[in-house]
Amino acid sequence: MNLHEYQSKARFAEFGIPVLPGKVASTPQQVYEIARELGGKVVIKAQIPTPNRGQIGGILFAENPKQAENLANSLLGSVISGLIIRKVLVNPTISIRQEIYLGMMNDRTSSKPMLIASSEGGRDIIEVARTSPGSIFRDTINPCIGLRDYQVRSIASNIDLPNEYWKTFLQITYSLYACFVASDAVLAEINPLVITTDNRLLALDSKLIIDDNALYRHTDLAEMYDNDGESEQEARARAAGISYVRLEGQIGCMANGAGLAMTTIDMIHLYADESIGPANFLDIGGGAQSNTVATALGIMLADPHVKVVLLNIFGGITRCDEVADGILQALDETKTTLPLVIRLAGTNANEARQMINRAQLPNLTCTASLTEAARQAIASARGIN
Amino acid sequence: MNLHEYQSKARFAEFGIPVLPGKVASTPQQVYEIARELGGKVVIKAQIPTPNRGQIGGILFAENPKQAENLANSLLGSVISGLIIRKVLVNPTISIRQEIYLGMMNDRTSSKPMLIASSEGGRDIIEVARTSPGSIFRDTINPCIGLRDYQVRSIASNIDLPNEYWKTFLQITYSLYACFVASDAVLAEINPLVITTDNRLLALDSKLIIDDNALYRHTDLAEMYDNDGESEQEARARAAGISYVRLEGQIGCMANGAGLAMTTIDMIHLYADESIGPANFLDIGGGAQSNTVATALGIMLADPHVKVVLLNIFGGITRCDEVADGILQALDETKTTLPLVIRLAGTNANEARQMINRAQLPNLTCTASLTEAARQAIASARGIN
Amino acid sequence: MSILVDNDTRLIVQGITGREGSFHTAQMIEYGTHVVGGVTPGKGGEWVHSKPVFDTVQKAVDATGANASIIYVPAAHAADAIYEAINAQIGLIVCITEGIPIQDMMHIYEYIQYTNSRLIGPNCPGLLIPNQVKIGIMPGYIAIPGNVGVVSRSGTLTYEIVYTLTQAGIGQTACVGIGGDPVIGTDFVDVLKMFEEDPETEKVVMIGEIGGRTEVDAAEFIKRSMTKPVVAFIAGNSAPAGIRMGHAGAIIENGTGTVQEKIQALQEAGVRVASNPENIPELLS
Amino acid sequence: MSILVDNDTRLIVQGITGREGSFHTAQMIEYGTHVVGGVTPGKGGEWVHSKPVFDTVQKAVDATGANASIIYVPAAHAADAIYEAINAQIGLIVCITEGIPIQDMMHIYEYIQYTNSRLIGPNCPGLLIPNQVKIGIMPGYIAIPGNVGVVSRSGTLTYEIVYTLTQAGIGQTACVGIGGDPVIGTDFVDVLKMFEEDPETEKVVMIGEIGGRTEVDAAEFIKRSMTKPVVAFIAGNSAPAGIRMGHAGAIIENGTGTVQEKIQALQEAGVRVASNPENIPELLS
Repeated sequence: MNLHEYQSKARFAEFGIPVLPGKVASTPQQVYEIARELGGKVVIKAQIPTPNRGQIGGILFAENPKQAENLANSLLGSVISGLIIRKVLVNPTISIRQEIYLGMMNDRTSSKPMLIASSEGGRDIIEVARTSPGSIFRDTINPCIGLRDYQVRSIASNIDLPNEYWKTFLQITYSLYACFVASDAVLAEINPLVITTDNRLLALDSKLIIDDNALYRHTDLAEMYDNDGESEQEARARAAGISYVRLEGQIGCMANGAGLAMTTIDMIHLYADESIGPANFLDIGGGAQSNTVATALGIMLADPHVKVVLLNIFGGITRCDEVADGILQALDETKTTLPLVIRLAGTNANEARQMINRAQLPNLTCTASLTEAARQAIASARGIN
Repeated sequence: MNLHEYQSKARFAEFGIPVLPGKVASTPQQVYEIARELGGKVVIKAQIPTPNRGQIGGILFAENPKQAENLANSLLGSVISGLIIRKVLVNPTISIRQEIYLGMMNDRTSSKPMLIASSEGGRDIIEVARTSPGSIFRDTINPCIGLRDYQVRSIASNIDLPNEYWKTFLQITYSLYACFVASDAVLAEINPLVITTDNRLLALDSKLIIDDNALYRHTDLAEMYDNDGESEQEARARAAGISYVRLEGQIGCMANGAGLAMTTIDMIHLYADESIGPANFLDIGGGAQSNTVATALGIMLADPHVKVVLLNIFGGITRCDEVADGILQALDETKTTLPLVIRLAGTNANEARQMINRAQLPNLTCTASLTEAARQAIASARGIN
Repeated sequence: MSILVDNDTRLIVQGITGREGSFHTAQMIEYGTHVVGGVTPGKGGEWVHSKPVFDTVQKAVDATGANASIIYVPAAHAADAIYEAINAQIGLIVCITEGIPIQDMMHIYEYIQYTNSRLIGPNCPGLLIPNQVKIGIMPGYIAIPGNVGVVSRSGTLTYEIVYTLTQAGIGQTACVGIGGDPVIGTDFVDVLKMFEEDPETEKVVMIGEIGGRTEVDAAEFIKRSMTKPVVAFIAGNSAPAGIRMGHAGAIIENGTGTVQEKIQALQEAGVRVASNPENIPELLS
Repeated sequence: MSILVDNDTRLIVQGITGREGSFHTAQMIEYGTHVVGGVTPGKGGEWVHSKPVFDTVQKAVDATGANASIIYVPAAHAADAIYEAINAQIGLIVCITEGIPIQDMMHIYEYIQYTNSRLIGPNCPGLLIPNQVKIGIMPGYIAIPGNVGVVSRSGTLTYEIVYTLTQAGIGQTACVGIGGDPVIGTDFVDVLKMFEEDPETEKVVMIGEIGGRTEVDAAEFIKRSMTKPVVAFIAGNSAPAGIRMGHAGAIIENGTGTVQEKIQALQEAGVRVASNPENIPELLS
């Protein structure tokens, strides 16, 4: 789960990381008030999870509260990188000497948290990794021991941080690590961490991504979830525990298991030309009951781009008869006439096929293999197009 | 550092361990007031670090506030196990179904924290270990992983704790472990942890001993230090960083290093009869400067039981000339005429011996070996006796 | 008997009284697995499918001589269950549970290195030795005995591919699901090594996914140390970058972990990579 | 060259710019120890006694090829210094620092088991190979080369006994102070094993204290595995139970750890136990 910048910033501050005294606003009037409080000259930052907001118009500078209000007026409600801006963070401007990158993430290769720093802060770290990889230094943290002073000093020495900032840098890095651990984060990032012209270290941007699997033990963080920008279908899927991602094509795809769901999509890409593609990724997960299947189908059918539906179920924990039950239930509710290509295999597949045949719905086709199912769905989509 | 029961109790409560709503008092009047607040019937517990207080008159029961005041009046200021009672804890009485022992300590054999529990609570655990060792169950905790649920459940199952208390027992054990770790404790003990007749689990006694080496990072705990019962000499030694323990004999002993100091005492016991013994254990530590030596000597000489002084210094980090300087300084201040047997070896021993010889003090004897020094001190003590 | 298990494997089921645990215990017993008991704290003394239930793993081990465990307990308690199994000296621990927080798994990963336990999973379907042993949730009928070893990060996709093999008359020595999470106890290289050393295994099928670099590590291992032919399929060829497709592990991170990169590495290691999983039988011949 | 060190031992000093670190660096160099540099964070680039100072242990290792380290940093930073040395793959780490919190040491103890580093100490005088190498704070002149190995939990008592041997003309192969804290990196058994295997060592002197059961473990090891004669002295014979005598380790806990118990165990293992340390030379002959 991504936190907004303003939420991450509040969390960072709780853990003792020095941040700017800015505030979040959702109306131009609020922006005006905050700018006045902060002394007039401010930075307005769109609260959307996109790197390099500065380059794409997501960060604007105002000389006075009135200008801040006007800029906020144009920013709020506008769309950047496909995301609607509903909130902005208003910060005072400061004078910067140097920008540093400081981040903590889970490293899959070592299966350990990793501390990452670069003397080149302020840009997307992936970009820095491409353009000046030599400026980036990493160290893995043994989860049994935690971060140690010498690791931070080593990083400070490597990024050529002047000696007089080491003590503060140590504190900030410890705070960041403590926040990372206590929040069950998968990423905690200060980019940039700046040295101001009056010799302070300050976190200018804050980013925190929480491990969804750990939200059960962080109700405070779970409550911060902001469904800004989430479609109704995505919200329904999330509520039902279904993995659902909208794509560009016409074939609504549903499968049980992420690997199988990806493979189903891959099959469409493999056998279709460029004009035909999957409308979504949808994984009903393991052991889904009929109502989950019905919900999933309902979500897909609510998408007007969907012209054909492809269901690929390999029963294991999931029972095919439960799936068939869900399919029939959803079709009964939606009365859809869209062609449905259904491929059922595994646990209780025979029972399921019998149930579907018994329903005698003209728009339903059962196929034996995945290849056949994909080809059939593509053919149907092409016929409709 | 030992915390008093009432201090440990407050700390336990902070970590979520259920405790009684009692309060600490240092006057009978306060006891009266607290007893009234608590509803009249109370237990009065002497705040001294002694096991089995109940058996030796340190825990008294009162039926009403007036009786509580009277009992407190006799208890406060009295001496139990050589310790003056300056404070009492006043608790409400409760009705008990079962007493359990629950403790956490550092186990030297495994070099890990150890969880200890017994179904036979309420008595000194060392006594329980002697009389019914089969009732005691232990499990070591890997410090890299921390306490795990299954360990607590296993202990609960072993001590035959009824199932309905497991959940609360789990919480209490976690709280105790968290308190143990967060306090840098060497011992955290609830004895007894009781099951009340109304089916609650409650910590009836609280004991917390803090690792002295870790006090630098626990200023809140360090401030709880109560020098009740500490003699002026012990307080002076503590302030100067000197290890000082009063013993029963006449020969004041001083050495650098705990092993050497113990050996010095052992030598006296080895060569003296029962009438002669060491007056104290005193270790000036490593690298002591002359003023520490002077302070140490001053502390010993202030003890009226001391008839002879034996100094055994093997210079390493500690320089013998610094020690000689400290000796001469102290003798100059105290003008003592007691016999001093001095054994100096190691770093700058020759210089030191020259300094002492130059001072031409009639009561000073330098010896070459430890055996000789011990024999000389014993002979002097015997001569005086 | 193939890899990971043998005739002395004695299995306990952690979470045996739960809905999933109980269901799959019956399935495993039916398949022929030597299930000797189960563990559910507080339910010691009960019986499930004629198997004794214990309060702790240690008690189960003491009473039954168990040396393998399968874990069906909910995510919030699964890490604890794994530690309990490790500390009771269980040699093979298979964790089916999905949704264990990654920080818990990083701790376990670090800890288990220094023990004699092997963890398979979490978030995996377990393992299947056709017609002999099943420790997990794979449907038994999808597999037949043979000489192909199957190792996979995926769940149902594994069934799909194993079933495809079976329908083509190609039997398996073992089917191992290693799990799709970013931190897992046993990875491709571990299992490939076992297949390479297993005298019964002649060929290997490896099923990967987008995200991480474990397939690239596998490719390096295959190039360096494997003599047996390997056929692979990598799911997620058409997944857009950065989009999380169900699995915590299936994220394309920092420009690495793409299917293209993995396929290239595998092909350079001499692996035949299928673009359609249903073509794997052809590539094996 | 005796135990623990050899001609390739290249030592760095952690905390070299401090008062103690600097003083003992000079002493060690004078004694012949191959000191190749030192570490003080933030003072990289300086020089102490003509040895280069580095910001981190890793940088010191990279520049000097150091494989041993001695730690003189204050207690609050000593645990960190030990971790730093371990993670820079230093093989021999000697920690002189006194007063490290026991919980820090328990973490280190657990962690170091799984590395290739050996820790001596903390709160110890270090080690001395007479006329060859000194890594620690033992006064050099107290020792002469010979064939007796000395191992001790104590500090100055060790000097006392080594000096007694020297004055009696009995030389030493090595003098090792393992430290008096309740949690230490290397214990009696570890060093006894080294002496047993060391061809130059013919006899061993062991110096123990009240508290803990490490001398009892040593007695068991001696009984089981040692062929060389051992003479012991145990300090604290007259210490009252429960009284803490300076050392964190010297507590008689729960009725165990008494000197009597230790002496008995050692005598049963065939060890000659001295009641006066000045009698040790006689017992060795």
